[in-house]
Amino acid sequence: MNSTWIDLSYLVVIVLFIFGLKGLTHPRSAVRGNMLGSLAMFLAVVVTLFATEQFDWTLIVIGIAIGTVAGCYLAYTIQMTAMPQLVALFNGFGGLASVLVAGAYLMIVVDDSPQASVLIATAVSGLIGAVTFTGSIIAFAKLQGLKFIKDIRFSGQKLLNLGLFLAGLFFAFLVFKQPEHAIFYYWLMVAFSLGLGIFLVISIGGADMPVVIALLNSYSGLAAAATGFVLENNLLIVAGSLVGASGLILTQIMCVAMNRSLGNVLFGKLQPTGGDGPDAAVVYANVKSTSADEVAMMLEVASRVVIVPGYGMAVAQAQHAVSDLSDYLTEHDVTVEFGIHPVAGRMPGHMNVLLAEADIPYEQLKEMDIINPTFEQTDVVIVVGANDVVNPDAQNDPNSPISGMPILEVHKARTVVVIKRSLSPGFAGVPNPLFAADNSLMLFADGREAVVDILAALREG
Amino acid sequence: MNSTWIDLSYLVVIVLFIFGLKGLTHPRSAVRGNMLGSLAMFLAVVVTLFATEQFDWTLIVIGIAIGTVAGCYLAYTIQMTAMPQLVALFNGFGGLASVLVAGAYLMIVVDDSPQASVLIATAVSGLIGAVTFTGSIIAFAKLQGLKFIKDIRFSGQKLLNLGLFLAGLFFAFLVFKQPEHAIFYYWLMVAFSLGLGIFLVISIGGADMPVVIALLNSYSGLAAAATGFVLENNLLIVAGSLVGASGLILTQIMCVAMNRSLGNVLFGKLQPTGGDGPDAAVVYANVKSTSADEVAMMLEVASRVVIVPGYGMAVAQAQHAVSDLSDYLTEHDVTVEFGIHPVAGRMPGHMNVLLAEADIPYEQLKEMDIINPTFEQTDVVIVVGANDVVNPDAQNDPNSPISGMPILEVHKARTVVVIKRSLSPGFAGVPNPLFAADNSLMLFADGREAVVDILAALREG
Amino acid sequence: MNLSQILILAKETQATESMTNAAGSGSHLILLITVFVLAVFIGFEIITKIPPTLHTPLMSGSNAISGITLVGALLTALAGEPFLVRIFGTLAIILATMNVVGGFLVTHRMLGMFRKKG
Amino acid sequence: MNLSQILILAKETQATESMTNAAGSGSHLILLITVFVLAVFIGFEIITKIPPTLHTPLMSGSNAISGITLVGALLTALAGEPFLVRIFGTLAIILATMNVVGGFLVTHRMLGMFRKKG
Ligand SMILES: NC(=O)c1ccc[n+]([C@@H]2O[C@H](COP(=O)([O-])OP(=O)(O)OC[C@H]3O[C@@H](n4cnc5c(N)ncnc54)[C@H](OP(=O)(O)O)[C@@H]3O)[C@@H](O)[C@H]2O)c1
Ligand SMILES: NC(=O)c1ccc[n+]([C@@H]2O[C@H](COP(=O)([O-])OP(=O)(O)OC[C@H]3O[C@@H](n4cnc5c(N)ncnc54)[C@H](OP(=O)(O)O)[C@@H]3O)[C@@H](O)[C@H]2O)c1
Repeated sequence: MNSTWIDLSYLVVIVLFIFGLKGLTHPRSAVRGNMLGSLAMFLAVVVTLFATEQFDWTLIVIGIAIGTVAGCYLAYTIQMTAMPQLVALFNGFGGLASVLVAGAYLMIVVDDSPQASVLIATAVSGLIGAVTFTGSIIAFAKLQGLKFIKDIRFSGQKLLNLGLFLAGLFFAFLVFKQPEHAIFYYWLMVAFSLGLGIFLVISIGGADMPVVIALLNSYSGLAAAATGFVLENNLLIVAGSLVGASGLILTQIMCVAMNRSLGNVLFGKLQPTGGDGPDAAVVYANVKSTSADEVAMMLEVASRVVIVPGYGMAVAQAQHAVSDLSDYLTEHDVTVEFGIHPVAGRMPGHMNVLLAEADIPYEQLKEMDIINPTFEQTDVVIVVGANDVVNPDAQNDPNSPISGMPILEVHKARTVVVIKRSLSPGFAGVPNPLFAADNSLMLFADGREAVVDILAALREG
Repeated sequence: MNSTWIDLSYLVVIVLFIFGLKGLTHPRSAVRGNMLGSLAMFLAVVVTLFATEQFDWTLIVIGIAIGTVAGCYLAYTIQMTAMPQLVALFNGFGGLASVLVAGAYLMIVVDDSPQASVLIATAVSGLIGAVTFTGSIIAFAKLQGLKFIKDIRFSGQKLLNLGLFLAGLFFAFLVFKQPEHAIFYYWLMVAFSLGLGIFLVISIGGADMPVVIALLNSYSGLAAAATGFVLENNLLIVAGSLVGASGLILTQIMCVAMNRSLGNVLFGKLQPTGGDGPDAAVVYANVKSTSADEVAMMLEVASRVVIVPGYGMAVAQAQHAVSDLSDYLTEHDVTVEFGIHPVAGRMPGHMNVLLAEADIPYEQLKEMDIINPTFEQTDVVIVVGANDVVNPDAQNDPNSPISGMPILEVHKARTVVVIKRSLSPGFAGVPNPLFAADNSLMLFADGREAVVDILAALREG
Repeated sequence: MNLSQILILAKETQATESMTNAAGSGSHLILLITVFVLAVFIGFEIITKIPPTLHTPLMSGSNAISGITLVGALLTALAGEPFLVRIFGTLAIILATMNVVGGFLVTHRMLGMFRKKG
Repeated sequence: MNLSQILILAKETQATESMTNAAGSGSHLILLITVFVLAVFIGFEIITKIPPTLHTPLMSGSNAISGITLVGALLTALAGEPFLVRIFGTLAIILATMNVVGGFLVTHRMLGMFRKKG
């Protein structure tokens, strides 16, 4: 195949990727956008394969076959709640692929005194790729709740990280400075970077993983872009930088929604409960609990109900039960809306995905800024497994670790029913005065069971 | 200066241009955006000059000096109403510059058997540049109302245009095909393209000029981008394509707002009045006229007033008078808002610029979609020199030439006062049944004088 | 062949030499960097328009795109004579293919949920 | 020096040759075209965000940017020995400078009107 045609095809692929991403800007065009993206990728692979006339394709075909089967298997068997760890896993694979490609390319060109820029790009690609790989794997293990991985923290950890980073940089520099030993230094650099990825992520709390994953996603894009500089291939550069930008912006959005800086997520710790924060025992002195029957009675006389889902709904897989409840209420002339906090759950847009899975109409989902002014006119708010995103301390207590985080102001409603299993704290580890408020009632139960019980009580009564 | 540094500086310039353009997306950052853009241009010029160590700068300095003085003079003496023609003029200059640069470059490289792509780019740059030049000059002359330019239409005009275009293309092809005579063919091609620019624009009605100017603006960007391909300079390519995209989108926006296709603007004619449209005499049978005093009395008892400016306000330079009236009414507890139609006037955003010149607060300017639902609660609408944009036939009469154009629905207000000098039609040349509606009153006068009179009457009364 | 090469032919005239100097984008590398910078801008412009509802699909979808390393892996596997190069290349192909195929499929699954109600 | 040139040195191995073939962006021209395409995308993304109020300043401002031909004119004027080339170059400089200076200034004047009330 003529090289000009390859170049032009790659340009077409670039354009398709951009249109694919543009498709994702609207729910209506998102499916098409994603298909455009995969079409583009397919085209890129086909063009690349046809670029070489005679070659032993066995290994390549085997590789693609294995990858496809494994990818399909993972994509179709995964639970929707396990999405974060799956993304992390894929991400890690991408990173490792970058490491291998850059390493292999180095072997090919090292004897032909490659250009400085190529050597630098190779080192960058290997460094970022390696950090992405181990970082993502650790993130995966944490989210999957694998037992052998705990939040490991020890003094001097930051120093260790710094040391690993500097060592990685140093050998990257040697790759470029002493090209005759480039291969040796390259793998040494990779080794240190692998270590860096582990120790960077291992100390970060499991609940902060989504931010880490978005950031690593950005890294894997940058690694691909760096590989593009290695191969002087503009397709890799463009696709990689699109992903790099996307990951950075998502990271940024999550940090803003949690009112924390990226540095704080990566290196800081949240204050442990009871430190100088309020004491849980004091806060929870006046908690009133309720039953499914009682909640059903309240709902029967309500005219406006808002449901606020949180991470607990995902854990309990309560979305279908919630959807049934919402349908029942709507049929009985109750206005039902959902209040969606941007960081409810553990992924940006987590609640939207779950509720969409349960067929809840798009129009009923309201963003924070839209729903907040309506709580004062709301008869009953049902909080299903949310905690931090409805904690009024974020507004009232300037010393709270989550101070400044925007919240759903459910405490302004006439009655708030909170469904959760205990008084244990959410991700941020702080007590929630909402649970003891005068207008609050706790329904201690698993999210799904509680909602099913309420619905049963409604149907009976 | 080292070539790498030049390249990097150009990259910085590119980034500055993009941030400059991004600045224009918000009124608050627009001034800074424009400054960033000019800073970028300055940097580009300085870097380019310092790229060569020893050279006779006399001509260059003279050229820049003359250009700067002339540019400043034009920019500071122009009336705000004459903005369209000034943009057209500058546009033409840019186009001619592209023609000259490509021509000169051809002379430099022609003996060294230049690459095909360079020859093609040169021809494209010359062709587009030449069309932009004469097209813009004609547009300028029309808008300036120069006597010797009329809407010239003759049968076979489309054929002539096609012929000129094909001839231009043919010689462009020869530039590339017979490089040994490239220079000769180049200028021949330019000659035909100059002709094409003239005859393309000369038949288009003066009122359609803004669309033409936006389109030519896009062309001048494309010409610059083509020059970039000639010189293999990515700065010119990026800056040129930014402008190309911008012009195309503006063209598109204007066409949509007028509910016409670009082809119709460029080649079609609006139906002449009286053809199969309604007859003016019939439409205007029941027109009621009013006086400034009467309008003042109505305003005294009004609680909500909307002012709808149009091209006539620009002609009469009535914006300051309108601003005074609005201030007076606001001080006397009348709610005053302005209804801004996207194609009121003769430039996109024309009314916004004029009203901003007269210090009318941004918040009082409402776009069409926002203001339309409020007309039913409006006591008095004052239409100042607008016509087509308030013509209800666009909604009611499917045979009207402006049928389908979205309008400001002033006819739904309790009373409509229309200030214009006569019953003569606006740009589209169709009668306006609004003027004869039961709730309409005509105030026949120059826009500025009428508003001044109303204000005087208010102050007295 | 690029400008600098053409102009080497025309080295006689001092004039064109100064031009080589300043024509910009003389080097391949700077063009690649330009492409990178422009793509980052496009990414930022587009991503900031994506509504929160679509953030999770965006995350997995863009993750799939980052599997573009697959193209690099193919190029390497195709190019590599040394045994190790082929092994690395094939491994990279497997990993990158999983990233690509899995990423796009899982995004499709997720988006399917949004569409059902439509 | 770019990939193709490096790889010419390594022509011995059939392997690397196939790589030259497929590495993409082998040619300068395709990179320039890529830059063009990406810039058009950026233009579209940004311009569609600009509110109608700012359309007239946008028109004159972007018009000023199109005066970037000035850089081309300078390069030509600096490069040109033949008399005609210098004349053309200087003329182009005058015209493009007017476009640039006038365009930015008039935009500034217009925007100043918006700011006053702020
Ligand atoms: N979405 C994102 O992108 C993202 C990213 C990073 C961090 N975060 C953080 O994650 C938090 C999200 O807030 P959130 O309010 O959604 O969750 P949360 O504050 O983590 O609280 C979740 C609550 O759900 C309850 N729960 C767990 N399993 C349950 C079950 N089976 N049935 C019923 N309840 C159950 C838990 O209480 P019990 O154990 O008593 O039942 C817990 O208090 C925020 O602090 C946010 O900053 C979010
Ligand atoms: N804005 C754009 O970007 C753009 C671009 C292309 C085309 N257009 C077209 O331009 C038209 C704009 O509509 P429009 O309603 O603003 O204007 P219009 O329909 O052109 O009507 C302007 C009216 O102003 C009156 N007028 C002129 N001088 C006056 C003066 N000194 N004092 C008072 N009145 C005066 C004229 O009537 P008298 O002569 O009786 O006074 C005329 O009827 C639309 O048809 C649109 O499609 C706009």
